[in-house]
Amino acid sequence: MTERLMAMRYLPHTEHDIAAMLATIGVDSLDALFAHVPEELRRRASLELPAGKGEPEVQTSLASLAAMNRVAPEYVSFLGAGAYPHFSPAAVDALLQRSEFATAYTPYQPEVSQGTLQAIFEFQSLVATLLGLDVANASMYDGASATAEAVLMARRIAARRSTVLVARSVHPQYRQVVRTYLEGVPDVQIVEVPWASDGRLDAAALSSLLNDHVICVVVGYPNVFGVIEDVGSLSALARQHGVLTVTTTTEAVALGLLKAPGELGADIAVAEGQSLGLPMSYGGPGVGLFACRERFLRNMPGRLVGETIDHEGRRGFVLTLATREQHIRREKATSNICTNQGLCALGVTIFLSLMGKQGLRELAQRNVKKSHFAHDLLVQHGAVVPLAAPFFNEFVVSLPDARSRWQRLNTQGLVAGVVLEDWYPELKDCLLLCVTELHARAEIERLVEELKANALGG
Amino acid sequence: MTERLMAMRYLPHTEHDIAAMLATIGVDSLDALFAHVPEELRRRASLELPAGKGEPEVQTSLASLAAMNRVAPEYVSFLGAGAYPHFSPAAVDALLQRSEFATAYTPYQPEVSQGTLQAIFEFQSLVATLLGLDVANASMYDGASATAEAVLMARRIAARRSTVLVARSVHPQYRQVVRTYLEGVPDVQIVEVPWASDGRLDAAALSSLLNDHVICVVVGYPNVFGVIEDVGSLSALARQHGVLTVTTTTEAVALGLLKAPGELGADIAVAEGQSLGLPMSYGGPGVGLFACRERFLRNMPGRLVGETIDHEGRRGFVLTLATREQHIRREKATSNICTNQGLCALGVTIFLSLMGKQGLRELAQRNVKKSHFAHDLLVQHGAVVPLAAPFFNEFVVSLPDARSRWQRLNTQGLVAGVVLEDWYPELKDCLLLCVTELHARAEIERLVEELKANALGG
Amino acid sequence: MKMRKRAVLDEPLIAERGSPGRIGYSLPADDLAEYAGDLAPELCRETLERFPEVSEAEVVRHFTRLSQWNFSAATTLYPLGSCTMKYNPVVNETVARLPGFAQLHPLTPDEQAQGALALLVELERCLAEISGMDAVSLQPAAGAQGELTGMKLIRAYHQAHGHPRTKVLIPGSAHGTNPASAALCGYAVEEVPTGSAGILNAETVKQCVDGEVAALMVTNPNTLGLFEREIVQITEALHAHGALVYMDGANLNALMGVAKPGHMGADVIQFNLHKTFSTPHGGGGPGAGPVGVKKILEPYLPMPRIIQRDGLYAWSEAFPQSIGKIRSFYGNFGILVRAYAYILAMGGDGLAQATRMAVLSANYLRKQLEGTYEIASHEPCMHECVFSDGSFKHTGIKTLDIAKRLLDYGFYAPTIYFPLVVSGALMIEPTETESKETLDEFIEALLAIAYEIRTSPEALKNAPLTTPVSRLDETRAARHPVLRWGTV
Amino acid sequence: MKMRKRAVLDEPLIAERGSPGRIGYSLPADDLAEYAGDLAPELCRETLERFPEVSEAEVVRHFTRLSQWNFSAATTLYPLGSCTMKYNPVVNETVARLPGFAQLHPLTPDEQAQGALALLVELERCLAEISGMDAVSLQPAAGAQGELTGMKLIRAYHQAHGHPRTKVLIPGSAHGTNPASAALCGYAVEEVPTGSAGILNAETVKQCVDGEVAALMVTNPNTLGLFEREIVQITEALHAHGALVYMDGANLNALMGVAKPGHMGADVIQFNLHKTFSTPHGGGGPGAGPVGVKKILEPYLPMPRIIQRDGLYAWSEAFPQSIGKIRSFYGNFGILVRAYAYILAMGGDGLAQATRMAVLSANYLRKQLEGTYEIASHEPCMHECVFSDGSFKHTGIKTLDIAKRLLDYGFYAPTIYFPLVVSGALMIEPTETESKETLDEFIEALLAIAYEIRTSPEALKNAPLTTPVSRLDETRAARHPVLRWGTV
Ligand SMILES: Cc1ncc(COP(=O)(O)O)c(C=O)c1O
Ligand SMILES: Cc1ncc(COP(=O)(O)O)c(C=O)c1O
Repeated sequence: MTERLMAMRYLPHTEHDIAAMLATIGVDSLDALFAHVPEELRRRASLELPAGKGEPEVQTSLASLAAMNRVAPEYVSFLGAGAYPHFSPAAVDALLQRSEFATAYTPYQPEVSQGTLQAIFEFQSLVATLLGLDVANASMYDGASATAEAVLMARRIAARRSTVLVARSVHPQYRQVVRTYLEGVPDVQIVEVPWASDGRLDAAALSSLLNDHVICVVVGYPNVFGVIEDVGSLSALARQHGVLTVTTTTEAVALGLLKAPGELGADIAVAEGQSLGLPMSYGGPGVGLFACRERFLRNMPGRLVGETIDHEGRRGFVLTLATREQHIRREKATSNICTNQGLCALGVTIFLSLMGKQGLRELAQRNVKKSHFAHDLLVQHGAVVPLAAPFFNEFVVSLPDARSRWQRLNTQGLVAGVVLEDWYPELKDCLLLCVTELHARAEIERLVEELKANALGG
Repeated sequence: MTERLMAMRYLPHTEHDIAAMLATIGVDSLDALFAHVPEELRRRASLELPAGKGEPEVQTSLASLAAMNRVAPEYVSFLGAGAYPHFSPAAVDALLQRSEFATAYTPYQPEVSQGTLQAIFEFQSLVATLLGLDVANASMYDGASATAEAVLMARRIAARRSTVLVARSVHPQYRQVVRTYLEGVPDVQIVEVPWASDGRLDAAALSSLLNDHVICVVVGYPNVFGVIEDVGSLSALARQHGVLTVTTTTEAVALGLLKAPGELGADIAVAEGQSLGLPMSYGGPGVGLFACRERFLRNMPGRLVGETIDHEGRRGFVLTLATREQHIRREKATSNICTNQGLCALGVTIFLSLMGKQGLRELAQRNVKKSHFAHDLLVQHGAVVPLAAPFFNEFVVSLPDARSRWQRLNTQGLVAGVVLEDWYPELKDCLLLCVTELHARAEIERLVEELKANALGG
Repeated sequence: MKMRKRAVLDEPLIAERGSPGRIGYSLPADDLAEYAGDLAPELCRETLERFPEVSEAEVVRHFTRLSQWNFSAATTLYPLGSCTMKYNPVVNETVARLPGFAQLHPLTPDEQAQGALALLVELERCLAEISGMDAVSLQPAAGAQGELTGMKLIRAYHQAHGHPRTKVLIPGSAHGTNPASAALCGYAVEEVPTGSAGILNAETVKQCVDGEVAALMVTNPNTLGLFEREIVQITEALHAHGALVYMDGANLNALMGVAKPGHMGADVIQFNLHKTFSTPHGGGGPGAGPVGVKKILEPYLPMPRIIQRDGLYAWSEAFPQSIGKIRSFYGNFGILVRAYAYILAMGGDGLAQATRMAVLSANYLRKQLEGTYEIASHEPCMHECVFSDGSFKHTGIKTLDIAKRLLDYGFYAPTIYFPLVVSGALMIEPTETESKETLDEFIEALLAIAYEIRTSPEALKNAPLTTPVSRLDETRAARHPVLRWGTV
Repeated sequence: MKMRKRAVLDEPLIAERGSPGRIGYSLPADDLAEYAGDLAPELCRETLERFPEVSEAEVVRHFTRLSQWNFSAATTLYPLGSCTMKYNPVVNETVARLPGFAQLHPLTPDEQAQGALALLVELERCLAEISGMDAVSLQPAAGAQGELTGMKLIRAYHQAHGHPRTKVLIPGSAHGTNPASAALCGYAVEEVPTGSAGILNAETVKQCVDGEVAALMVTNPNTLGLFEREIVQITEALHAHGALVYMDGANLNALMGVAKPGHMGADVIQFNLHKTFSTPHGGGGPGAGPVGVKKILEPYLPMPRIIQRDGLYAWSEAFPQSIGKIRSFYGNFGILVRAYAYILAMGGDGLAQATRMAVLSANYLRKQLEGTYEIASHEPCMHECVFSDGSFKHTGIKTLDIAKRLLDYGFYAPTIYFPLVVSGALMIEPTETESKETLDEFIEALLAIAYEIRTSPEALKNAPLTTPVSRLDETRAARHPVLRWGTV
């Protein structure tokens, strides 16, 4: 403590302050404050970590790590599959840096948290509209855990049922997370539903699996192949058996154009919100969007903000229906979630406000256009596209020796999407390509050219 | 107007709004609003500029221009001479981005501008201390024009005198700006004072030039060679003739360690504040610091903030002594300055608050240490350093064929300072090297190695 | 009372701003002008009802105004107990936004993401060292997800040893996420009684353990801010029955360099990076809740994990016993970057000093206030101190009133009514980044409020008086939930 | 009246915060530990008296709190006439901070700074096109320095033609910087009377011109927001006497795509990039004040200028007739980057539309208010409209009272008491980036205030009521100037 710590800039206590405070407390050393901690613990507690660094070194250390990662524009990538490169206006991040938003916490004191609360209310409103359902919550961790929470919620609603049907075309990581969340929950089994040859859910298979024991059917919208599922038909089918429909969306931009899940009969709809203004950030933080029909409200997980009035009758916003939550209901809560993804939800709110009614749709259309251009060009050059169903901004292409060709391109600074075999052994030699508004025509043409040179021709 | 403009995101008027507003005004077209503008002007007014771009393209266009410029750390440079690479904590820029600071203007309405006003008051206080004088103003454009304003102010004070002595070792651009500002001012002449062999002002020459016609003597502190002038002696000399002493500082970090100009007898002291937390930004914006003795207050140029109280007796701050300024005094104003460098002054205030009493001194010491290490290492390897006087973080080194050697290193991504001959023909084969806390030892050693390989040896 | 009023405009909902046809966006130029790819109309929605139609300026102004209605750690002391609202260094925000981190796609081939992988490996190592655990997974997105992960690990462990067991022991002072997480894993929750001093008694715990107990979930220091002195005996008691110990690490800010959970017998612990490691709380998140485990639990950690292969870091799923995934990809990476930057800045000694200053500050507050407010326990406190409503209950003033009144004094309120085991709890956590002067001002405010309770209680009942809105009708909000703006 | 109060803490001076020995900084690691370079003690100061000793957190909180005391264009309509407080796009801030711009040393060899040079050349071209001038210098740091530069050019021109001349004509409505700049060049200032409609009369001007007149300084549209209809005849009158015309371009926001100063006979004009071209005003700066000139003045432009050499851009000082330098290096480069980004975003059509919307908005305001407030001129207005105190003078209410009352309504005040030629002027410039709804709210406020003048004038006299401080004693500040914190 006598030699100066680098970290001092974050620690305001001067030696004089410390002495004065110790005197007030009535002990004669800092160590005395820890006297009640067993000595054998204290003896071994020293931290073998490097000495603290000044800010200049922190910056250079992190900058050199960052520089070891390859990102656009130098490095061209057609990766999607759960994380999407999209443009986000500079205003989004600038507003997220407002420290009144960034350094506040859960708005327990609404009178001095109206900024956060009103913004969440707006988030709920936008998400509910986007998903076409009555109520949305104030965010889940991500699309995957939101899917798991949706399934758990469905189970609470259909408490006596036992089977969860999950489309095999739901993002494999989402399925893994659902599986993890459900493990240990008594009397539930998960059954996968195959896809049909066009890439959509196999309706016949679904029909044969539906019965009175089924809790819900979970389907990707679009699914992991970018394919636009026929949610309307399958939710109708499900409803015949009293089965709930849950949709899960990895690419939320699609919802700016596609019919809303709720409109198509989904009872619960979730999505990953990263596409809506947030950087990919190696997979997180993003934000889970979650909405459902009003009648399921009290079974919903997560935080909710509601409108009310103050003593003078002015509109204001508060956390509400907290009796569902862990801090009140503890083991009977609808979820264990506490800290959620507030600032990311705010980012989505700002992004959607900027894009607005017209911009979000136009953005989605541009994604359709760019990806379909790539698709058509590949087909034109003889590529095989195994799935014929309509898609949003991702599609599957099949080519001989896909993995080694993918690897070769990779060394040339071009990532030709995801090698699907890693996730779906049955999809050997298939690549999943994602094309967004950020891909220049020339990049798409290069991709086609390279794949052709590498494969299509021979 | 029917086809959509890219710029629409900044222009809120919808067609409907426009129609409604025109109807209120009582005209039937936008053109009608300009009917009183002579038609022959309107006919030729169309703008031959490219169509507007979306934000993504604005970003990529600017990013590709930025990428054409070579900056640290890839590119090692020992350039100083009026702009200095220093570390600035991330907090400085983050706070400058607070839009309440950035998008306000001159605090004409103090009741809703206390943030700006208190910060300027703090700036004035810090600058006055740094320069060791009684009062500082709320910023000038830069160090050069502040020097010119100081000379003009001295002339107002010594109205019947006519000669301005300027050390030839004052930064040449500062001397040029002084000359430009003084051109046209009746009955003033500028005389340059040479430097002595050690790099300091030639005291004998000064003595011989001082007389009752002299308004002031302007000296760099440190001067353009990084040399620490003996301001105490020369101000004493000047005072004997009733001549004012003006110091001008390009490297304000030096003032964290050196005796303050005011302490040494300067009557007016100015500086460029860029070093104190602001990026070099290809030379601007920086900020001119300006301070003087209290008795000259009413002759001061620029804006001043003063403390006062409100109706309830609470402390508050206002613009004050505006009767010196152009908006009140017009052609009799002490300066024509209006918009100044407010946000840069705020940046300096934040930087100095973070560095504080101890940090600024330590930073200055580190600059001394690093530059003296470089100096000593060069000398050790046989370099000739023509000026023997103490220096801060810049020094002159002389070596055969300096320019072509400098050019060779330049192609290797290393800028070996400034080729002084461009500014001082008499300093053939001299380089001005600047070394700050940001130069790693290895970079200094590389410089010495390269200069040696290139020159010192033979 | 130091207070200034100021005009803050009413700001309507963003949907109440704007005008049809107005826009605030732009897209990249369309370089496929002649190509007309579109989806079949029957796949497409009609409209985005009541989505905003506003200019960029309106959006900026809207959210800037809203932001000003918040109190935050950047504007005032935010002594929210259990939440560790320490200063969030600005530089962490800068480095997290470096394009090499922020723009990195999670499926980038490993060779092209070595910087990110190295950072994660380093952070795992640091957290293991700080906690005394053997291995770390960074995947959980927040503390509660860390708890869930931890309990899944415990379940997997017991399962692998033949029987998942059925019960989890949790003290009543525990955070709500503990029982919720245990229940989510299918465990029955059984409350262990806390001793009269506010800490667990090893003897009591021993009596609760049997072969059906999968684990004890224990928070140390607990939510009264007290160090569980008998922790070693307690964990031994659990281990003796083959049960494991989950330690809630949300209060790690009290332990760095003082005592390591790994040495206390914890088998798994979660870290709340948004508390101990200075990442901003974001008005509710995002956080990050890595888990640290002992060797026995390592085989079950979430996938993928980072291994070394041919001198490079690589993601691997070759962990057959893994519980699987708890979240997509690898966790809240952007938060992990910030936490790592913080650890670099602090260093080992700095972290230890942070803990010491946090504990010093809490003890100082406690000492200055305990003559006026009733302390919840007479045990020495660690990084936070908890008061009950004992000293003012008879006056009709509630803890809530004190909290609201503090807002008028310009401070955010402490955590209130938690932990549940304390009547009308006021739970104050100053953290190490608040200066003594600020603590003194806060003490002064609490003493002034105590005086007001005696002399002008109505000031508390009507508080807050200086905020953008006055007390809000929470009952109304819950009774007639309005959870989104109207659709017409 | 829409208003909310909120608690804003008193925030002391930064020197009143902190504690001796506390720090908020760090330096790069010292890699010369064994080397001991230092200056002789007699060169060094003792201390930095009353410099702050505060932690990083204290600095962040201090300035965050201070910021919240400001109204700004990002938080409210800021209709400050003559200042063009338009929306400042966020992306401009981003691009100005790109390391290739922000970290670029001004003496970087030209070959290594081609991006910066290309940007400057492009910006010069854009400004020339917008203004109809032949050449542009970007060096001046603000409008007033642009004026000074322009007048120096005019002086150099006359000097080169044998005689610098002695007088400059300036209308009484001109901004104070005009006479101040002319005087700084050694010119006597002669006021040209404005016609009764508020614009200059060519005949009147003609009568003032003689062989000693170096130039007319004219603002168009002038500070009453009126287009100088006779501008062509006026400039011809000057030119007929060999005199030149300086046009103050601060009001260029009214002219883009509508009329070019170059076609009006202006010989030199300054651009206020912080007005017309959306760079933020920064609480008083920095701005940028480039000058555009006709061919005849080009030889005198400040040095250095950019030339092309071997296919590269290069700085050159080979301009023997140049007036020299007006500022170090090349001007406020960072501001120039922002302005260029703005021009790219707007394009030619966007700029023209901006002008049209700015003028539309001013005319709309004028129309809605002119029944209640007395308009200063009945000429059609351009981008701003000016009212006098004629309609309320008899009530004892002053323009200042209205300005203060507007603050309570949540708007910044218009420019007041300028131009001097209008009694108690209220000069309102809405700019094109404010929505019709915001203009309507502002109109409503001004109408409500007019009603208050009649019904409850004391509300105005006591205004503002909702601000962090109430009306401040400006006389006291000027009488006993306290311009820095105490040194003990
Ligand atoms: C003691 C304790 N445990 C667990 C948690 C849950 O952490 P999180 O909110 O990150 O999910 C919290 C946080 O509020 C806590 O205070
Ligand atoms: C009409 C007019 N001319 C000149 C100026 C001076 O410009 P600046 O403040 O940039 O020096 C102003 C600015 O306030 C102005 O409004």
